[in-house]
Amino acid sequence: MSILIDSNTRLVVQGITGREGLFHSRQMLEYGTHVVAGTRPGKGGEWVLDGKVPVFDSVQIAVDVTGANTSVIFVPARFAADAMLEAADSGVNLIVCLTEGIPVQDMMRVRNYLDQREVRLVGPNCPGLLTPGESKVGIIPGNIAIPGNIGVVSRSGTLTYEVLYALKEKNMGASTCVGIGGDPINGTNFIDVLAMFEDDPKTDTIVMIGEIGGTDEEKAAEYISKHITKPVYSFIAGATAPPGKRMGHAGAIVEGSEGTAQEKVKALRAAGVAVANHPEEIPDMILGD
Amino acid sequence: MSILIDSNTRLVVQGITGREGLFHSRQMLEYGTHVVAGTRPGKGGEWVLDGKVPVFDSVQIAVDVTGANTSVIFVPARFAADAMLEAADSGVNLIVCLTEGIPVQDMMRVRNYLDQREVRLVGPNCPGLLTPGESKVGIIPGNIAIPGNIGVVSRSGTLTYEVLYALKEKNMGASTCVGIGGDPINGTNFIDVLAMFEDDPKTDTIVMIGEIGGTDEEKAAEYISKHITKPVYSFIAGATAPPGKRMGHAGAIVEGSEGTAQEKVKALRAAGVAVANHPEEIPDMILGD
Amino acid sequence: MKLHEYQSKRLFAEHGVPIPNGEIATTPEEARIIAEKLGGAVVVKSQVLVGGRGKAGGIKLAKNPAEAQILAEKILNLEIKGLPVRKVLVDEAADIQTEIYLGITNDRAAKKPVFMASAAGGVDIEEVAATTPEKIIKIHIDPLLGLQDFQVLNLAVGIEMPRDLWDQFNTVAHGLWQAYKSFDATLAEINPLIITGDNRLIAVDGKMIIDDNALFRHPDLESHRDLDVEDASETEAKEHGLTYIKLEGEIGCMVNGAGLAMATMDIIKFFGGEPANFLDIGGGADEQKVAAALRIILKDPNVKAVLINIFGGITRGDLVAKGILAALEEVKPTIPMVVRLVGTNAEEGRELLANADMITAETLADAAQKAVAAARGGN
Amino acid sequence: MKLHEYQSKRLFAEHGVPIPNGEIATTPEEARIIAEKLGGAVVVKSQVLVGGRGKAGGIKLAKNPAEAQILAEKILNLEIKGLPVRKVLVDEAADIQTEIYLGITNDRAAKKPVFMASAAGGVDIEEVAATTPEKIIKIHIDPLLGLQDFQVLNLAVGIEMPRDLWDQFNTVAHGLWQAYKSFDATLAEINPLIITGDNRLIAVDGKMIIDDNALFRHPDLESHRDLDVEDASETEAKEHGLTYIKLEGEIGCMVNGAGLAMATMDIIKFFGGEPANFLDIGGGADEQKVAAALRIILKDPNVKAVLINIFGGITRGDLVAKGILAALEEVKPTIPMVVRLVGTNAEEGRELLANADMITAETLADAAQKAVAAARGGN
Repeated sequence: MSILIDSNTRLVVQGITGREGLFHSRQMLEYGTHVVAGTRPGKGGEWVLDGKVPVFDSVQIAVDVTGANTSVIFVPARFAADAMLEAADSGVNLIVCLTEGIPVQDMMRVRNYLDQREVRLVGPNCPGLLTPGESKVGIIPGNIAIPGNIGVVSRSGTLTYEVLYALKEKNMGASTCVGIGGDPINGTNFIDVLAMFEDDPKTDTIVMIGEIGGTDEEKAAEYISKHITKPVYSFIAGATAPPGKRMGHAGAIVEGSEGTAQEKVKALRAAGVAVANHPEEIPDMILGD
Repeated sequence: MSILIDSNTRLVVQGITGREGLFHSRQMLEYGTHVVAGTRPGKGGEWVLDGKVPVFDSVQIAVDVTGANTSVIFVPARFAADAMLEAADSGVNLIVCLTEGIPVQDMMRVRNYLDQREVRLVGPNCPGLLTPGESKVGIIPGNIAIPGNIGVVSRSGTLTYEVLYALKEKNMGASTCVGIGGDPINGTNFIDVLAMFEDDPKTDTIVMIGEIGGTDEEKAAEYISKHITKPVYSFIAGATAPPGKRMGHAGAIVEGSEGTAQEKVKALRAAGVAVANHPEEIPDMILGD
Repeated sequence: MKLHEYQSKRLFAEHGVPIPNGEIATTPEEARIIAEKLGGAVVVKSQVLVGGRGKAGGIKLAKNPAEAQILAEKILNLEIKGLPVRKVLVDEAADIQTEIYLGITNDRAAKKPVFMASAAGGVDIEEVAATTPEKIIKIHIDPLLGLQDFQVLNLAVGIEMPRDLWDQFNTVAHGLWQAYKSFDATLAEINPLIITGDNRLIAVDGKMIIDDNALFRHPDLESHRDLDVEDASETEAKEHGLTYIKLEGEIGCMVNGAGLAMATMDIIKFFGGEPANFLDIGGGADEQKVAAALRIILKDPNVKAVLINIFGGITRGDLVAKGILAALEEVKPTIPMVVRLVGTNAEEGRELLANADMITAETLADAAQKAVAAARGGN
Repeated sequence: MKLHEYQSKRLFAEHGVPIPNGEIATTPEEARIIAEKLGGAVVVKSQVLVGGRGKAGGIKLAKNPAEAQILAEKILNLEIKGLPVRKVLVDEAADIQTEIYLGITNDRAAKKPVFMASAAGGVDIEEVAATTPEKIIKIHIDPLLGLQDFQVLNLAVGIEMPRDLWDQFNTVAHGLWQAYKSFDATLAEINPLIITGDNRLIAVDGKMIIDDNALFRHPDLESHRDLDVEDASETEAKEHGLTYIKLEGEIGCMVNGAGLAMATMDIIKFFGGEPANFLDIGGGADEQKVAAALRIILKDPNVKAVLINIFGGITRGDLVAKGILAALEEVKPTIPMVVRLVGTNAEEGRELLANADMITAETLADAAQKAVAAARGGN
């Protein structure tokens, strides 16, 4: 078992004919993910990836024809809100949006609409999901993680890779890795994923990678102290970031004294979480316990 | 017991200072309803009805100060959508909207918004609710019904009164009477109320008053045949209405062959419902069984 | 309120929907001048608020301005389904390759607007709807979110719109949605939306119905009202806040509440009579309204008896009684009047009417039977 | 993107918010001419994108046009918190009786916009927020439904707005909301909204921040950009699709991904160094981007060593390597460079870099330690 994606995942790739969409669809396919369809308005009827994956004009048709149950979105920011709404109305139950730079008012509308429906959004501005050895939805390089019992959840993309890679170097594997994305408004937060890992029999240990900005880590800390029985390890990026500066991620804004790395680390430690000084320390900390 | 309103109902009247609002607030108060507050923006701080009921500027304040749990709306059509949204955001759990002539696009927005919240709307364009001997919310004359075990639900206003009055003339009483209103988009439909009556130990018999237009009666018939064990009696108004004419209620439009009285009667009879030729027959039909 | 074709198309055009060049003429000469300005062939289209204008000879193609004048004269002299043609729309003739149907209306069951499209557009769309409904694609629109691009795409794919026209189709669909939304329409329809020989989409015919309840938000649309389609008595009733619909029977009805009014008509029929009208005086009716209602009922020469059935709730019996007395004073009717007052202040009302020459009734069945008998007696 | 006061106020005015009569001047003479046109006393306000303009002498009241010219000259010669004053706004002086704060921003926790109001408006609002937050009324707005009248009422009641001003307040609140919404603002603020002696509401000062991600919808706003507030290197970086923030340390960093970039800075610090910058080359960075990034880093004279940490996902190691080689070719740096490539096509990248004169590292910790050592060695 695992969370969110596994060998039953049937994936439709929105924006499959774009450069990134095509490159990573091939990677996912090679990893073993059931990439059953792609979409690109106006290119319905074509086939891509050596004729292995059919392209449809819309997600609705892709779902009707192929039984896709999960969507991954590679479309540009200005079309991403529409793409998420399209996926939500098509009957898939999981949407993973990788797109970066979506206007925040678009995301507020999308999120408030999705909250009325039975569909989960992961992202946007995230690297997606990886259940090593079973399925990969997104862009996390498949070869940097091996199957195991560590659940990883992270707001950051490449920083997540560091952690997976560092674990693999010590021959430690992941149950599922979830990149929730760094945008201020997203679909799935730390608490959602922590709850899933807590319920997942395959996961024994949880690694949570946070960063400055917002208060999601503080809320996660509170949740951990009340509801999580499995050991949690963490790293929070941005201790050296100067306050008031926007560090790439729209989420990473330090306003007033809210959301500093110091505060987050303090909250997590108070909740019994072991917090690393840098990401590569995490495997040894887990081994040490 | 009863449904929707009882002696625990604490009512705030939106638009209490208007002619109708004031008249019927007095009637409700005299009937024994706990009219705990009224609202009218700009008149907060005044008292009405011989100093018995305080007026507040907003429903939020009225709820905070008086603990109102139900709202009834007497405001003009152009302000009614805002009034319903205001009530929905203030913490009451039941909103009864009497206002007639609300634009249908306003109602679609309101209804879709309310569906996301834990609040029930009855109406609009309805006479409200009466639980004889306990509480009255709306404009149903209190003296035309006596307490009893018959649950009454109706799309019509004055036609409902006929039925209650005819029952009373035969010394038959009502558990609760619910006017759901005749507008095409409303908050509570037949099925909602039928389900409540089915669960209500005080209700032994159900009377359902429908009219031409829409397909709510047909859906109710299907629901009755599957889920309702208590005897149901019905009357459908509009058998003589010419097709294609709008008979006052926005709902009462016969489009194509859909929603005629004949069809509704047929569907109800097929579901085991006894359908009367005219409203005054109903008491004898119930007594006869 | 129904809008004319030319009014609807102009509102669509305000939101970016391409429509043919054209203008309105009220005389044959004007039609000629417009045709000269437009150049080339034109279509002369009667502007009346009924369907089947084409089959009735109300839409004609003119090859030149002189012909436009002749055809306009013929059409302006037509009466279509009882309605006089007072205006014609003179539109540039379009090169029609394909006819598409597009419409938005309210779906009461879904509690959402529904956007409909069909590749089988044109005059036979109702036939299509009845016999092959699967040829009409339907998409519900979330009223809070509004129409989304992906939904337009699903419509385009559903009706097999050629791909090179998808961008144009997006503009048309959003334009229609905006018109529907911003004018509080209950129906906004383009039929046909055509594809021209040079691959353009044009809304050749259009139709809108505006929610009467929302007209307070659109005072400018009041001038668009066409009184021809409205019965004079119905219009008069509306001015008094009443809903009146003339029928063919002999018993005039005045009732408060639409449901009770229909039930009263039904019971008249049940006891062998025929209602002469539907009349709902609404909630909270006062003296003036009641008097106006009675005057309107009595104007109908078919009426042989009147049945007044008032169940007081918001409406108060005493005010109704005063209205009846005022109207009797003015109209001095010679036909029998049956009155039944129950509910709020009914007692006071009955006292006020005690001295008037009226038949009273306790129950609705009693009132209906008395009215039927009175109408027969009056023959 | 931050907008100036005059730009923000004009956008508010487009949506019905009353603002003072006034115009922009870039010279003292223009300021005088505007003051003459306006008549009476005026306020001369520096237009720079920092707070505390008043305390810095950047806002002055002038009793007459001559005085306006003198004050404008003074203000136009000011530098406020490092920013030159290039423009002044000359506004009619207002009769301020009461100062109110109104602002809309995004509440990420609630995932909704939040509308804030306070009767304690004016320059001390931040003090109010810090010490007596209960004096700031907050109302969340459903992003699908939009601002409703009852919410404006609750704000008005909450800040004890006099009742005779509620209608005006409704117009202002809806205007601010419309401006926020239609321009994709992340902040739209009126502070103060004043009540004048003759009972009018006027937005005397205004502030907007536009969501950079939404600027594609507002190409007209691009001209509103003030380059003074943006570091030249940061602007250059932005043009290349990079995010660069200059810091005070000696180790230049090039990383893909904001989180990893921050973590890289953190680990440099952890091992005793100081990062010279934050630089995220983003996802899917290509040769051109990488070369531009390296040029920008090397422009900083404080930089004693460079740490390149690329973990390939969307970004491919081979393309990054090519970019590095191109930049080395062009810039010919003399300082030590530490490079760590992992992930997608990292192998190919490492091969390409094998012959370049660079220090390589396997782990992040190793890379950071080598960079810190190299920076020290280079002193």
